[in-house]
Order: sequence, then C-alpha cells, then structure tokens
Amino acid sequence: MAYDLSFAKDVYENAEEGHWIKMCMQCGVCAGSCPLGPHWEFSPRQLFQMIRAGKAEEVLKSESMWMCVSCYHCMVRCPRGLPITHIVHGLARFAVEKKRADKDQVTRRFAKILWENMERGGRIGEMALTTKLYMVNGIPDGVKKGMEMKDQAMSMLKSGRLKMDPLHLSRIRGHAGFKAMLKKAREIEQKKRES
Amino acid sequence: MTKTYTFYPGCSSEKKASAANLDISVQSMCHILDIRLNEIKDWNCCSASIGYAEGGELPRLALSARNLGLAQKQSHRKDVVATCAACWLALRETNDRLNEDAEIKAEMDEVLQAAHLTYDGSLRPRHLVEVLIEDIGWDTLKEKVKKPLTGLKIAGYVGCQTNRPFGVCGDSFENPTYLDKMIEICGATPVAFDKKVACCGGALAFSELEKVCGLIKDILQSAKDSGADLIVTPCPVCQLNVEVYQDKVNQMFGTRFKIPVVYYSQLFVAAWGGSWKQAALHQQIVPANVLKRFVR
Amino acid sequence: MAEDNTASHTILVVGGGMSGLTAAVEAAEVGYDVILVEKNPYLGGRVAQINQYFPKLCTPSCGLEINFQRIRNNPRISTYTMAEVTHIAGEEGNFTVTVRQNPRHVNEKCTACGVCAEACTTEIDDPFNFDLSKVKAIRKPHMMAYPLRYVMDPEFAKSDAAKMLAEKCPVKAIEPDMEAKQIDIPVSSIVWSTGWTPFDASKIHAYGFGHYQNVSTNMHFERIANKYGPTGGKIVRPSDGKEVKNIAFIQCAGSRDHNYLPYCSRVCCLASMKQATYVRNQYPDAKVTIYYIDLRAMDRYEAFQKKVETDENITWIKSKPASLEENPNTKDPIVIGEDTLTGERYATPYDMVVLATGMETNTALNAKVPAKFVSYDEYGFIVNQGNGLTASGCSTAPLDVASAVQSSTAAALKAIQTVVKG
Amino acid sequence: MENQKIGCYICTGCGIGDLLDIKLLEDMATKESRIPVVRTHAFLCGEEGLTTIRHDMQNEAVNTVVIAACSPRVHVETFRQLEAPLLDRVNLREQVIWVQHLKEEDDKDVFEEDRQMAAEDYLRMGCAKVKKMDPPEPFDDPGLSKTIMVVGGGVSGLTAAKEAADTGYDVVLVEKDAELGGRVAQMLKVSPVKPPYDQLEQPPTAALIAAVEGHDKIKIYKKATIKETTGAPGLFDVKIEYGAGEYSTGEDSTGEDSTGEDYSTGEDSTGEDSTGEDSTGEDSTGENSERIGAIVVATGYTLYDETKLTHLGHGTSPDVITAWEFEQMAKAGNIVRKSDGQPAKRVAFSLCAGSRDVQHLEYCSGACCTYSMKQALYVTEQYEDASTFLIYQEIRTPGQMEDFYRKVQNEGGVFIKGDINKVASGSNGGLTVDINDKLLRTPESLDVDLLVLATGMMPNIDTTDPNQETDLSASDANSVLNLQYRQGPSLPLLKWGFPDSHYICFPYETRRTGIHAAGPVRRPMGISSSMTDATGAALKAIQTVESIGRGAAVHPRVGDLSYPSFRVDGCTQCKRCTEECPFGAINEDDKSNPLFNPTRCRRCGTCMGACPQKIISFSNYSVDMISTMFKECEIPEEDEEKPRILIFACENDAYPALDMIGHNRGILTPYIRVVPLRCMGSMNLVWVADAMSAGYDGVLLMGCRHGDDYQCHFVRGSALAETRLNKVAETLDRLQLESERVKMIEVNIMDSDILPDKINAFVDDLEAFGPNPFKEF
Repeated sequence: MAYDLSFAKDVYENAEEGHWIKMCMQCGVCAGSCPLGPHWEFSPRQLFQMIRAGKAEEVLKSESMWMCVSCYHCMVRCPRGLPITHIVHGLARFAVEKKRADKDQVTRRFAKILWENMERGGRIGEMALTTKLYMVNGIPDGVKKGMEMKDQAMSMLKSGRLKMDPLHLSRIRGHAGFKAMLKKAREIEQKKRES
Repeated sequence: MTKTYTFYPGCSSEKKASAANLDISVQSMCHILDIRLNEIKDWNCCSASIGYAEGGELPRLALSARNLGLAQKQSHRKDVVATCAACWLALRETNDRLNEDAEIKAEMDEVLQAAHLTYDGSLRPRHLVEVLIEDIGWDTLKEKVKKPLTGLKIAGYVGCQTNRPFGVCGDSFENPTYLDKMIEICGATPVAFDKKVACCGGALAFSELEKVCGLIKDILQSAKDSGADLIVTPCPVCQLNVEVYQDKVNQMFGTRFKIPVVYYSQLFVAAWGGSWKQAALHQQIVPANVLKRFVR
Repeated sequence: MAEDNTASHTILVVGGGMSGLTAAVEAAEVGYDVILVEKNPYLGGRVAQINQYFPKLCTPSCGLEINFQRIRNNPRISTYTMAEVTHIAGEEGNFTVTVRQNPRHVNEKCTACGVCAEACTTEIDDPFNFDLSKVKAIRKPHMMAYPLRYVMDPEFAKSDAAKMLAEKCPVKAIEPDMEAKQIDIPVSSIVWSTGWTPFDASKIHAYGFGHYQNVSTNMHFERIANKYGPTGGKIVRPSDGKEVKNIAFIQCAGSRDHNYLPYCSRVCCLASMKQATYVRNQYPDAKVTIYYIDLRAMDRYEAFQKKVETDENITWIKSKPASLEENPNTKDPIVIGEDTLTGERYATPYDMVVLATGMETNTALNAKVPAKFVSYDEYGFIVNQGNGLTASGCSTAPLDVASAVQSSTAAALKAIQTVVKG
Repeated sequence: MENQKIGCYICTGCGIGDLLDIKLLEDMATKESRIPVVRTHAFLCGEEGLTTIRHDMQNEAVNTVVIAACSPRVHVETFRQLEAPLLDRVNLREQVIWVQHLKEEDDKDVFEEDRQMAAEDYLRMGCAKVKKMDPPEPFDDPGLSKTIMVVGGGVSGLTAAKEAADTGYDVVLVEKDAELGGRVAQMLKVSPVKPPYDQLEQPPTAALIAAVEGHDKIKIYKKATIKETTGAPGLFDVKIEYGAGEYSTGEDSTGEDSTGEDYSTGEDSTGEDSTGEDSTGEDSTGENSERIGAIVVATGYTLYDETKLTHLGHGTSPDVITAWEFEQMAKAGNIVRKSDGQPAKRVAFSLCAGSRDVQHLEYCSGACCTYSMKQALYVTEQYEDASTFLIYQEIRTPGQMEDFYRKVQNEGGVFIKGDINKVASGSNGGLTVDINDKLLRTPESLDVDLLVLATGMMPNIDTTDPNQETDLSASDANSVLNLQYRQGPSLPLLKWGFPDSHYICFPYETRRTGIHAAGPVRRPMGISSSMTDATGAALKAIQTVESIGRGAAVHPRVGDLSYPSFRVDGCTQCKRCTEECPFGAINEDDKSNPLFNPTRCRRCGTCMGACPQKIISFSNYSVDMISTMFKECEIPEEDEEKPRILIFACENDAYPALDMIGHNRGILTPYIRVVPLRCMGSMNLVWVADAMSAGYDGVLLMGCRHGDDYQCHFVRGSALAETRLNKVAETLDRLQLESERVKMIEVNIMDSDILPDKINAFVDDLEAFGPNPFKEF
C-alpha cells in the first residue's frame, strides 16, 4: 500500500536525524546544491518523499545516499533547516543496519575498511587503508589498481607524506578502553533498536 | 605572551602522514606567533565524514567524545583547536549534539565510562583559523609579514568542511572572505575564484575517483581561468585531492594542470620570512616553485 | 464629538504608506483629528515605488491621488513628513508622543517652481529609485510626490553650494541650516503602520545579488519597469543595457526560509507574475521562467495566475534554485537547481534574474514600539494587545495592498474607540 | 450666487509674471469679465498673498475668489485657509507656462501670442465659472439615523455589531437562524491566530455572542428576514420579519405586527447549515420596521456543492465527505468511517476540492489549506497512530501561517502534490484513492478510511443557495436586503458574486452607498481576516452615517456638500439618469419621473451627463456652467490657422497627468483648452454640440480605463461616456461634421509621457478635416 507510514515512522525514529524528514517541503534546493547531484538516482528530497510514501526497498537499496561527499551545501541552504547531510548519512547507516545496503557498493565498502582500519589502532594508517582498498577485489585486481595509482603513491612517499607502514601495527595507549567504549556504544544502539 | 591551546591534530597531521606539510607549517606558524599547541595525549581518529556508515551514530560520536574527554582530563583550558576540517567538524558536531540532546548525553556518559572518561560538554572546539582571526587578530598577522608575496595571484580555496556547516568566525557559507583576506595580508592578490567553496569530493576520492576527478577538474580549471599561480586552502582533504590527483585529472580529461596547492599556514610562514623547510614546501607534490623567489 | 479639555482626542498615525494613509483618512472622515507622521519626504510609502498593482495592472498613483485629495481637502488631518516617533509616554487615552522632525532644508513656502533644482549641479543617488539613478541634491522627491515640496539632501545642505542655492530661491524656501526638531504631541490613541522593507537580498549569498550585475530584486524591477524609473521604463539589464529577452524570477528569495525569513511574504508570487507581464508586454518574443515552491495567488487573485498561465512564453518550474553562478564572459546569470516535477538538474543561463524578495517588517528593523505597549511575534510583527496602540498593515503581517487597507480601516476604528472611551 | 462679489487674484510667481503679459490679463478680467476686484501678487500662496485676499474679503466684501496661479491640485491646503464661500483656481502655471516652451523653429511672437491667448482663455473660463456657481447647501433631514444594521450573525456580523456598538452606535443585528454564531460557532476549533501560530484555538464566537447579546446598544433579530429596505443611507427603513427570537435590548415592540409566519418554514438562505429546529413553539413571530443609517452585509458563504465533485469520488462511498461534515464529526469527538463506524485513522484531505478549477470555482478560497491542516490535527489528536494525507496543488499558507504548515508536518501530516484520479471503495471497507503523485512522478494508490473534500466558499449574495443559481442577475428575486432601488434590490456584483468595486485600493466600496460587505461575502477569507474585515466595515458604516449627518459625500468626493437638484418639470421621463447612476441613487415615481436620494449620491454627476434636457445640476457644477466656460474662450478666425481643441479631462487621473507634463516641462500644443470634469460620466453630449457650434475644431475626452479592470473611481463613468459618445456621430451628422472630430481616449494618471503625442495625433487628424465650418458663425 502506498503511503503506508510504518516505514516512514521507522526512519523517523531509528535513522539518525530521521525525524527531520517529515519537515521537508520538497523545494529541491538539496538536489540542486549537490556536487554529485547528477549521479544520484534519487535526490535527498526525492528520498524523503519516497520514505513518506513507504517505498522502503527502493530507498534502502538505492545507491543514492552513498553519493554524499559531505560538503554540507544542502544542509546550510535547506530553507527548512533540515540537517540533510546528516540525514543522508543516517539513511546510509540505516540501510546497512537493515541489511539492504549493497555490500559491494564502493563507498560502503570503503567506509567499512576505514572504520576497521581506524578501530584497529585508534588512528588511521593511511598506507594500510589504501592497500586494503585496492585488494578488496582480490590481489590481481588490487595490483592493477595499485599500478594505476602508483604515481600518486610514489609522489606521496617521496614528499614524506606517506608512511611505509603497510601493516598498521601502532596502537593508541588507551586502546583497550577505546575498544570497550565502542563496544558499549554499539550495545546501547543495539538495545535501542530492539526496544 | 604565549597563548596556549589544547590541540587535536588528527590522523592526517601525524608524522609522515598525508598532511604532514600542514602540521609542520602550522607548528612553524605558531612558533612565530608565540602560540603553543598542546596535543591531546593519546587522541584517536574522528572517523571523518565517512565514519557514519559503518560506525553508526553513537560509536561515531563516541570517537570525538573520547577526544573531548581526554582534553578535559588533561587540561583546564576550554579551547580545543583543530587544524583539519573534518576533525574540527566532528568535534563541534559531537559537542553540539551532547549539549542539545539530553538522551545522547546520557548515553554518552555511559559509553565514556567504558573508557574511564567523562565529558561534561563544556569545551569549545575551534579551528586554528578562528584562533588566528579572533585571538591573534588581523593586525598582528599583517605585522609579521617580512616578505610580501607581491605579484603572486592566488586562488583562495576554502572548500567545504572548514566552511560548512559551522563556518569560520560567522563568515558566509557561500562566499567566505577570510582566506582572500589572508592572501591579501601576505601581499599577494586573491583572484576571483568561482570554485572557492566547491567540493573536492572529500573522502569519496577513495571510492568514486572518476566522479571526484570531475569535481577536481572544475576546481583546477576555475583556478586556471582566474589566472591563479597558486591555490591556497585551509583543508587537508582539499589540499590532498586537488594536488595529488592533478596527474589523474590530466590523464582523464587531457588537461595539463600543474598548479601548486599549499596551505594558508605555508603561505604565512613564507610571507613571514620562514624557510622553505619551515613552510614544509619541500613536501609539495606539485612543486610550489612560484614561491621560490620569496623564500630562502 | 464633545470637546473635553483634559485629554487629547487626537489620533496619531505613524507611517504614511498605504496602511497609514488609509487609517488616517478613514478616521478623519468619521470626524476625528488625526496627525500623520511619515519618515520619508513624501506620503505613499512602498506602493509609491510600485509600477503597477496586480491583478489590474493599474498604477498605484491612481488610488494614491484619491487619498491625497482626501488629505488635502480634510482640515482634520495634519501631516508631518520626514518625521519619526522617538518616544511614547503615557497610556491609552493620554499618550505623549515625541516626534523628531528631521530637516527638509526646504520650508513650507516652497512652490515647487523648480528654480533650485535647475541651478543645482550636485547629483546624488536617487533613493526613490533604489540608487539605480542619479537625482539633483535638491529635488522633488519623485514625480507624483505629495506633499508637493522639494527636499534637500542633508549632506549637500552642509555645502557652500547649498547656501548659494538658497539665495536663488525666489520665495526664500531653502534653509540649509534647518535643524531637526523635537515635538511632543499629546494624543489619545495611536495607529502604528510603519510598513516594510524589502528583504536584503545580498544576504542570500548563494544568489549573488550585489555580486552578479544582472541579478536584481523585485522592488528594483518595479523601478526598472517604470516609465519614470532609472531606465525610462525600458527593461534592460544592468551590465550592458541589453534588452531582456530571457528572464527568470526566483520566488521565496529569503522568504519561507529558516535561514532568513521563515514566513511567507504573501505578495511575491503575484508580484512576479505581474512583473512577467511587464516583460512580456514590452518584448513580444521574450521568454520568462518563474521558479517557485508553491504558487500563492491567494483567493480571487487566482484569476490573475490563470490569466498569466495562458502565456506560452512563460515557463513555470517548481523548484527553489540552489544557487546562481555567472558566466564571466557574457555576464549571464546561471540558475542552478533541480526541477522537482521532473527530477532533472538544470543550470540555465538568463539575460537577467529577478529575486522575489520578501517583506521584512519595519517593526523588526527600525520602527520598534516599546515593548510595554505591544507584543511581538518571533519575526518582529506586532501582535495587537488593545491598549490604545493598534498596529496595522505590514506591521502585523506581510500583506497585499487590499489586505493592508482592510487591516488599517479596522485599526482606525480601534483608535476611534479609544478616543470615544475618553 | 446672490450678492456675489468676485475677487480675481493673479499670481506672478513661478515665472508667470515673467512669461505672461499680466497687465493684459488684469485688463481682460476687469473689462471683459467684469470682475470688480482684480489684483496681482508675486507670491500669492505666501502669507502676504493670503493676507491680501483676506483683506479684500473683509473690507471689499469679496465672497468669491478666483486664484489664477498654479494647478488646483497644488496648495489646496493653503487656500482652504481663506474659508471663502466660493473659490476656484485658474491653472496658469502647470497648464500654460510650464507646457509651452519656445522651440527653435517657432516664431517667437506667434509663440508668445499663443501662450498669452491660452492664459487669457483659462482666466476667462475661471471667471465665467464662478459666476455660475453657488455655494452648496448641505442636505439635511430631521429623520437621519445613525443606527448601523448588521445583516448576518456569524463571526463577521457579530464582530461588526460589537465593534460598532463599542464605538457608541446603536446596532440592529439581523440573523436568519435561531442562533447566533454562524458556521464558526459550529466548529470544534479554529486555526492559530497568535504566536507561535502552532496551537489550535477555541472558536471566537462564544465570547462574541456573549458580548453582543449582553450589549445594551445592540438589538438582535433572530430567525429574521428583511422584507424590504426603503429609503437611503441615514434614512433606510428596513422591514424585518422575525421568527422566534427576541431582541436583547430596547423597548419591546414585538408581537404587534406579527404576521404569524415563521421564517424557518421558508427557504433556508444558504441551504447548508439549516438547523432544522422547530420553532413553532410559544415564541411569537413578528415584523418590525427600523430606521437605519448604514448597513454592513455579513451574510457569509455557502460551501461549494460537493455533489458536483464526482471526479473526486463524491458519491462513490459514504466515506467521501466534505470538510464541513468532517468538522461536525470531529466536534462530536467521533472520527469514524461513515460506512461502518470503524475508527478513521487514515484520513486524506483533498485540498482545492472544486476550487481553482474552471469547471467549478475558478478562484481559490484562501482559507481551505489552513482549514484542512487544522482538521488533520483533529485526527492526530484523537488517534495516536493516525495517518493524515493532504493532497494538494499548491500549499497556500501566507504570512505566519507558514509556521502552522510546519507544525502540521511535524505532527506527521503527509503532503502529497498530486491529482486524484479515482476513488473507489476498498476491499477492507475503506477507500482506495488513486493519485497521480507529481513529486514521485508515479501513480500511487492510497488506502484511507476517509477522504475529506475541502470545498470552497461562495458568497451568500442572496437568500438562495448559490450552488443552485448560475444567473447572478436573477439573484434580485431573492435579495437579502430587498432594496427598494430602481436598479434592483441587490448589491451590484463585480465578479463571481462578490459585491465590491475597487478591491485593491478601496476594498470596502460597493455600488450602494452606505452598504458595506464584510467577511467571506466580500472576498473568500478565513476567520481572523473576517474579524478584521468586519471591524473595517463597521468603520465604513459609521463613517457613512457621520458624513451624512454633515450633509457630506462619502468616498471618493469625500466631504463634498453639493448634490444635484432636478428640475422635474423639464423631465421627459427618458429614465437615463435613473438607469445610469452607478450608485442607484435615483428612483422613479410611477410616472417615471426621477426621485433623487441625496444620501445615496456620490456627486459624480453621471446623472447630469445623462440628461438630454439639462434638468440636473449641482449648485457649483452644471451643464450650463461648463458650456458657458468654454464658450467664453476666444475662437480664432479660420484664416488664422489656429485650431482650438476642447479637452474634457477627468479631474482624478487625466487632469493630474496633464499637470505632470507641466512639472516635467513637457510641451503641449497651445491650441488646447482643458476643462476638468468630476468624472467622464458627467460629460453631457450637449457640450459636444455646443463646442462645435462655438467653433472648436475638435473635442477630446480623457477618461479612465473601463471594462473588467476599470479604474474609474465612479465605477461606470468613463464607460458611460464612451457609450454616449457612440451616439454623438448622429449629432455631428446633423451638424454635417465629421464624427472623428470628437474622440475619447483612456488616460491614466501616469500617462504624462505619452499624452502630448496622443493630443498631437488628434490635432493632426483634425487638420486633415480642415477647420470647423461653424467658425464662420
């Protein structure tokens, strides 16, 4: 049934800043402001109206929210004050939580690798991050990609802006607490979702 | 008198990381201005603008909350200064959310407890540029100039996250003026630069390089059209994307860009009479040779 | 009405625009004494600057002339132009209002003969034309100005040239040394109708007004389209004087926007439709595009929308444009956004773009009433409390002319009731 | 005027003295026009100049003042101070010296002669004019009433009644129903009216009813109908037939004239909200007559007939209901499906139901968007798990109502821009609404419990349901006021049944003096707007009775004490005056003689212009006066090749436009002689014949725009002049003259830039015809 509001209500309550979605007046400023606008299948405004219309699958499986470059243009221009950037981030996360986001979506994959890289040591290891990113489709593909980017990597290395640290072994001192903290945060979120 | 601030450098400003040139030039700049930056001990990554997808809301906010908690524990100072746009944004956003949303605050108390930390929301995350403008003042920044960069045409590229959603010193989101003013102070000429606040693609350079190169190309083209010898920016992501991918852009679009991209801090150090190394200009990938005639 | 020596029976009307004029003449024509205070050197306010009213496409001067006749012929109305209320003391039925009479540098002897303006060689930006043209430093405020008396620019008044001009006046009407005066006026009740100011479009940085030469505002456009305006009524663009054959109007420039004015300014949709007719009547081949969120041609004005919609050269795009850019070579403004009815992104160049800026009430800007007499909403509009001071017109809400007249006629009765109560 | 002594004062300031031969003007006034006191002054509008005139008024018994100086639009206030019994102005500045400038190709002597001739002619006309004037004597009648009658006891009428009474006026309130309060009293709540504009409020009617019913200045007739309204403002006699209602104040005069008829058995005036109450109880009905000064018509609105909205599913299912039905449902606290009584938690609202639709109501009703939003909140208030959908074309929440829009969104209201394609009963007992969703760009199917049609407002211009009546002229038979006017019993209407006239600048003006419409009958509007509107209408009614009390005209010739008199013995019963008066001021007796009602009159002179027998005159404005004026002018001989064109200019628009040519130092041909008229409607064809006979080569009429978007301040004046002019060809034929010698043009007040060319074009046309052959005679 169209305009079944159960999906909308789920989003309002459980996606980050999701409750703002009901305030959209469909003016189109967000879409017009987006640097990658033409690459979005559905603009933020469209996503919001689709959420209201109950189009859960189309929204969650959409690649659209993964196009966000976090430039915040839409957010500062939105005449209704919607924190659109955060809402779009929230929708991406929501799609992950609902297990609808495509695991192979490039940005989603990157986000996962980055998070893991970060969580492992508390800070980003840039070389490990890049390497992992290249290797995600297997080593041959990774080598190919790496070759394509070797000029960039070499110049970074040469200028002293890339550390030879492919294994990313360093840890922050309070790493245990750091891990415990993230675990706790995830627990609380999980609990909230279940309630 | 020395001004001291708690400092959150962020991952890219680590030694031999991608914005090492930012960090070195910032340190040189602060030295000249008698600013002391006390790095938060054992800080962690903020997960930048891509942490949302895997981390989710609370874990992501927890990253910055931990940094704030550490800062509060380690110092009585209220100001926490960041040099990276994403770091600053994450700190400020987290701080605002904790202050505005009682539910998140309560949850965060519980979360931080797991790391044996507390945070009461009372710190003030600031961008270093704000410190320069508000605490040091334009007059002092100008007084320091020893080698005015006369004749140099510079595109002031403010980018996104230094500018939005919070903005520096209340400056416009669409047409901020502080960077042009900095260029002017250094004796150079700011050019009319259409892409002043355009996006470089940010973190999506890692996942959507082709799309992002399109954005970078527009930025470079606009700088070139405006006659700029040099691009200056406050943001490590902007600097990285626009500088490092120039070859890629040239390859993709058949262009022949070779425009140096430096940080405002590098510019200041150069104009204030600092050395090539102090300004970390040796760490450029597109060499900033146009600055050579001004810097020893 | 019975005379009473202890208290004034006078009604003070603050603001001589359409609202204040209406309140003043309506109250006076019932038989009450009215003092009308206006800050400009002429009456008529904003509507005096408007080229045509929607939906009749008739000139505001037509109705203003009738109202001026009503004032000229009515001994009960005293008018102070170039005057502002600086203080209100007392209470309902017994106010003392302090009025600052700013110097006009031309006294009431002026016959509007024009000798001074002819002799004057100094020109200033013409505020009546929003500084889009020059005018003599001593001048008739505008062609249809009432009262018909010249005014001298206060800066110019300090010059030697001003003193020379004073000598030239055959009736000794020019007084460069004229100073501001304070006048205390006892009144029984007050009508506050200080009107509105066009929202400052330069605050909307994404639209580049003040930055891009060919981006104008709706109020500026009223002057541009006016035969006696800066371009003699020829609709040409500022950068190069080129005829405007392809123009866009952007609605809600500042209005319905939490960054600027969260409320809807009510008249801008109709004003843009009207301005579209200015362009279309002047250039039969011109194209017009109107970008809007919702078209708000309220009640009977809907017929005007329907009429304008029949023009095939007018395109309507439901979209709030995200930003404007400028082609550096042609100086064409480029409107960027998403058409919400097709989902398509556009970046369309025009000869000229007009921003439909909204109304900011002057009670939020420079005509604040002390809070003990009124309350305000969050936008600075007055919420009437019924204590002898009644706000009307755009001091209460963004209103069209007819609604402002309605509001001000009502306010006149509330003011009279205070006098009647004694 | 008896004992008239004229003083003529020629100002030599502003260049008049430098450019004109003042001595010649003085001589002309003294010798030719025989003005006993003729003086010049260099600065007549200055204190000294005024003193000169005052001195003559005191010592020389001057009682008629002719000021030959600047335009009559200038220094009005200055010369008003003289308080001269008669005063007139001769416009030597704006229309002579400021519009005649020596050009290179001109012969200086000829130029100066022409200019001097123009000045002399204007002075001649001024002197001739005042001789034909008498000071007006204001109309008075011992029976004048200042009582205000308010028709309609809804929120508008209640407000008008209360506000007028609070200002100290007696009020008679007439309500057709047994209860006051109208529709608003039957509402559960009303939309926000105060900051922060997000809270529904109690209807204002309860407090208003209490105030009105307890007011010692208000007399209330309920279940009442107006049988007849005779007379005129200040002197209306209104026969009110009332049902089972008592009036709250005043001595009891009920019962005596009881006709025994019960109003409620008659036709309900709106058809919509008949209470159906049986009122044949012990209350007696009766008829009363009230002397009324002015009337506020606040008869409200009728909702558009929902049965015509089958395209929106009306009739498909009992669950497609009107907003009004929904209001009653909500008021009863029971929002359910009408079909099966199940809770209605999913409710869709169809905005603009039948509005903004050429097939139905063309206009927007202005208030339905906020009204539907309010109703959406009813659903949310009753059910925690409510879903509300507002299907719209444009959301119209002007001003601070934008806050309310946000409020409703925040409460979960879903706004869908789209068209309803089909409504069908759903499988589960509800409705399926097929929508063309314009923002999703897909057809969508919406399952709801109720579909609420927000139907628009139609003005209650008469006592029948406007839905049943398509021919507005037929409404006369069912008039609310039953005016005993020769032009019919109802208010003339502008468009779509709204009875106003100048709805931008002067929205309260109607074409019946002293009768003002308020609330949705005047313009579709919401509640708070109606209350403001009613307050304004109360003021206008009060203003009418006060003006009439002074014998003065109301808008637009405010304060004018003159009014026409009719020399009935010359009347040929042609009925033109009674038909043409834009304000219906003139009735007819049974022999078709005009019966003039001074207090209905706006003093435009349209009757005077209409009358072929010249029997209608004002003391200070008459056919004879104008004829005499232009006949005074010197018409040059044919061989002088100096044509003369007579211009009749509307004094409100064309005349100021001509003045502006002077202010801008434009150029006008010296061959024109301008005579201002109160309104083109007062233009009498006799003048055209007279002008031709007098040797004028052409006559140009400058009137206001007429037609749908007319600008004539007397509504019909310029249109009537145009009609009359069509007949002039006949007159001219009789004189064997080209009918093109007389022409009417539309001039608006800002036309000073194009007016010289228009005049010159006319002069050129005339040249082609050659001089008027009548010059010979």
